Amino acid sequence: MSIKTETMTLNMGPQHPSTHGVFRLLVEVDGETITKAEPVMGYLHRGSEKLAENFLYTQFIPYTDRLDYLNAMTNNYVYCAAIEKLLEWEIPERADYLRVIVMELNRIASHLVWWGTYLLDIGALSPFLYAFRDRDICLDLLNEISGARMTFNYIRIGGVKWDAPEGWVDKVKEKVKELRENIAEYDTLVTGNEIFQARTIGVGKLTKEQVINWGISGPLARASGVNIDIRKEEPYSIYDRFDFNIPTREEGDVFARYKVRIAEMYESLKIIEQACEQIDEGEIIHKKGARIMMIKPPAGEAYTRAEASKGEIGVYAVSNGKNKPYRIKLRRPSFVNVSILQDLLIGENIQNLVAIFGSLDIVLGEVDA
Amino acid sequence: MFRLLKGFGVTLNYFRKKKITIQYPDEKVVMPERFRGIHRFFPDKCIVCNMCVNICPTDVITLTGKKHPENPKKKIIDTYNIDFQGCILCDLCTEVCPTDAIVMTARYDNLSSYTRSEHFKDIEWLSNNHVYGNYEESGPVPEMGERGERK
Amino acid sequence: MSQEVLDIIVKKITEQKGDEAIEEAKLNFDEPMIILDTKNWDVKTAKLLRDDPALAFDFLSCITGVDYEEHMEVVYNFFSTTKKHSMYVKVKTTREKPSVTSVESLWKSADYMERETYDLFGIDFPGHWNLRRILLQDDWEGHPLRKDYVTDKKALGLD
Amino acid sequence: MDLLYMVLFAVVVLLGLLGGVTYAILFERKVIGWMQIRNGPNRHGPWGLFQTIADVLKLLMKEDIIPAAADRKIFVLAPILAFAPSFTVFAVLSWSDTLYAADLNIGVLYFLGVSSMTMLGVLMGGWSSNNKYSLLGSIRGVAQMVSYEIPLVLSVLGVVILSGTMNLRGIVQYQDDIGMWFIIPQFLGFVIYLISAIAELNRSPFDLPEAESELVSGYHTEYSGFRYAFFMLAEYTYAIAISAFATTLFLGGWLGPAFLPGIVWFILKMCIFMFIWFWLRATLPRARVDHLMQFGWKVLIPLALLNIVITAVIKVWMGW
Repeated sequence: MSIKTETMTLNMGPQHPSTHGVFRLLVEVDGETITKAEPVMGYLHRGSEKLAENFLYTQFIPYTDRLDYLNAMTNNYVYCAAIEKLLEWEIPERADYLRVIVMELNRIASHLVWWGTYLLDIGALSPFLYAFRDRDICLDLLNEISGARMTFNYIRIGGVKWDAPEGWVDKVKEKVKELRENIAEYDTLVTGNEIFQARTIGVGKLTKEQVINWGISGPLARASGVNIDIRKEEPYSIYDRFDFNIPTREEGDVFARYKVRIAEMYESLKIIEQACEQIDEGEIIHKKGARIMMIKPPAGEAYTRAEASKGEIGVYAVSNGKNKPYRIKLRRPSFVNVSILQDLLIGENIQNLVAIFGSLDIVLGEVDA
Repeated sequence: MFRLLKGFGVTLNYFRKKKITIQYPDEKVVMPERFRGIHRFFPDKCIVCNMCVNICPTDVITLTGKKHPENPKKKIIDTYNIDFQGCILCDLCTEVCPTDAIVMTARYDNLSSYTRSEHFKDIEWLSNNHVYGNYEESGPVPEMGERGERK
Repeated sequence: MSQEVLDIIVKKITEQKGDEAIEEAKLNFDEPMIILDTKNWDVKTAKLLRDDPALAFDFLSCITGVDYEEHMEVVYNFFSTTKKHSMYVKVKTTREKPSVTSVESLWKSADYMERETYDLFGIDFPGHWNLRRILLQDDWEGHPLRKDYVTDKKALGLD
Repeated sequence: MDLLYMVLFAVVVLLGLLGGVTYAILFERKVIGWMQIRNGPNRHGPWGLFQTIADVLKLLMKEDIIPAAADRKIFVLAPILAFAPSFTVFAVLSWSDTLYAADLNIGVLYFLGVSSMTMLGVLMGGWSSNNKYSLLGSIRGVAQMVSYEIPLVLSVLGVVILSGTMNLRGIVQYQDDIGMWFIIPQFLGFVIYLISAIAELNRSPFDLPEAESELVSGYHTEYSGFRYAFFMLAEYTYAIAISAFATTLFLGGWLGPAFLPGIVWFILKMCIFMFIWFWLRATLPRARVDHLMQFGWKVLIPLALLNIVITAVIKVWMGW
């Protein structure tokens, strides 16, 4: 004789502390085992791609800020790079250096937010505040150069908006040292902690095949042994001039993702240091780029991709020769990465749900565009 | 086995360190010169070219001009409004302004209000927004273009 | 190098589908691009791109829908994690009854991106396991990224 | 006359306790704040002294919401049932040589027995809310509290064996007699007590029943206003009771150099005990349910049993 049992549907979100935004996850649990997971999204959909069709090319840059608002510089960059590809413009060297410095600073800031909020999900309170202190170091630097703390709108088609203020580069060098010390402290506080390791090692495993098949990119992929980093694969901007490693791990579990992100912060610091050493005086924007209302790429289409903190961010731009884009498609890493939840959560224990979900590092502004 | 104990040292160490909280309404962060706060408008510099209206991605700027009393070829500004409900402080309007008639100030805390209508700022409010960069108007007024190179 | 990849692609597809299959093959910003009609694009062709050892496009980066007013296109951007090359596949379809074979069974990353394209363009993807709206709510009328879509500001509460 | 004295004492303890809870919360927030490089509450009164009072007033003024689908009677009863036992246990605690309510022979037993009733409030609150998160939280909470009751009791047994009495005052006097606090001969017992007490109290790193990042707020998700305040009150009263109990058992109660009165020593020791909890909360991530259970059953209980054996051997050998 068997007892009739029912599965329970647990509705996680749209208002839930661990979804980091308005995101809904419908999970069906059989006892404590998840049998079905269905992400429901679109609560933050603003129609960015539709908006782009009615904007001048430059007008859309502030909207890219609002996709992945934790890593706005790379969004700015990849959009501008796509248009520059259509225009076939050469970018002044100094602008490229400034772009690399701000993008890497922003990557650190983004990873720090992940680190802090992930530990908050796991239940540790203090790392969150330590991470935000260090993120503030990055944001203050970015504020000085771009005039905003999150929605930078700094990178322009053909260069950057402003040159670095006096003494900024030296200040960055100084702060890099400070950041390096602070991040080392995180290891003492968290990485070795047995409770933390028990919750993360062996949890939420992603295989190499899964990663490639589901189109997962960024630290998530690299934690599963897929060594793809667009900065190395197709060095965009001037990334081929720097000496840095791509941290990869084979395990594919949550702890591996944690380690990869921590290691990536160190690599970013290395890149910033080298860029600060190499940077030279010079122009900061292409001579036609300054006239921001007059940008008119020739008809054509191009896909451009870059390595954002969440993974591969891409822009598919179609121009018909007018001053407004015909079509802008944004390949948002979080949107693709979040789809793995349907597969990854099946068979997991419900107590691992938050630990796995948090490790994906999604930003809802980016998922919903 | 007891690596978790090392963490206790970290937190206890912070117990004695200096706190980094900023007591917001009492002490305010000084934003860098480039900070994109609320706009300031200089009516006498405006040539009513409509560039800011055209570039604004959110269509929050509205302006009207009238004929210059002496030179009929020129125009002077009559009304100038920004609806801050929709403004995303993207700085594009100041970037395209040929005469720097609209600039962004380093002030960030005078936009909160209880009603929506208060977000609608007119020419008078915008030209009386007496902060510019890091300087009060009574202090040294910086030369134009000091807020980073334009164009 | 890109030219060689393009040549291989063209050769393999014509072997499978006949000479007329590829409408146009060119290099677009140094990356191979092929343009096909929707009737020549099926799971078999897609499987060829993925499994052929010389091509090995195992990573589907991006799916883009474009409405060209007279026809519609779905653009697939592939990347090979082993061979380190990438390509564009443009699939043309009619505007009246847009339909493109789904590749969701080969690349799971197509799951959400095809749903998104369906949601915003109304392009049907036969073979997709769960083709529903993803970003807009289920009862939304129309497909906003089509060029003839009229934004009803009143219904959205904007005007 | 006796009855009047009892009622009076109860009222005084209750008021003292309310004040104690108020400042325990402030103490917690300050400690954690400082460990997180921030200031902690500082807006109400000097040094934030009135912060908790303001919080409580706010809670009392809030609308009292009972969800439509909730089981009304149980929903209302649950916070009271959570609070009552945690307050009742104060009857046997002895604050100083002279300040105590009941000199009960089986004080230890009484304390452990009554305090374990708190979990009924948790279960009822979670069940009656008719919310899946609350239910999960309360089931986790009960499982955890039942499991950790055992090592808690076993760790206390060591003290009882050594002192040969279950009278809490007797235990303190015994420590006075041998001139040594039980934390030294019973260090293992103390550690086990410390850990299982955290689990008993649902405090970080074992705060699974209310794990805010997973279960929103656990068993009291649906509670608001003064009913929520009651749950908070129960939690902190119980925290004070457990640390007072630990002070009595392991840290020599009111004993201490004579320049301060006994009660001050008692409260100081309690504060140290509570500080450790706050410190833990500021440092550690949350454990997972199954690890928590495994740790309780597979590590703490065997260790506690071992401790009893060792204690018995010492008792016989040393002839205490």
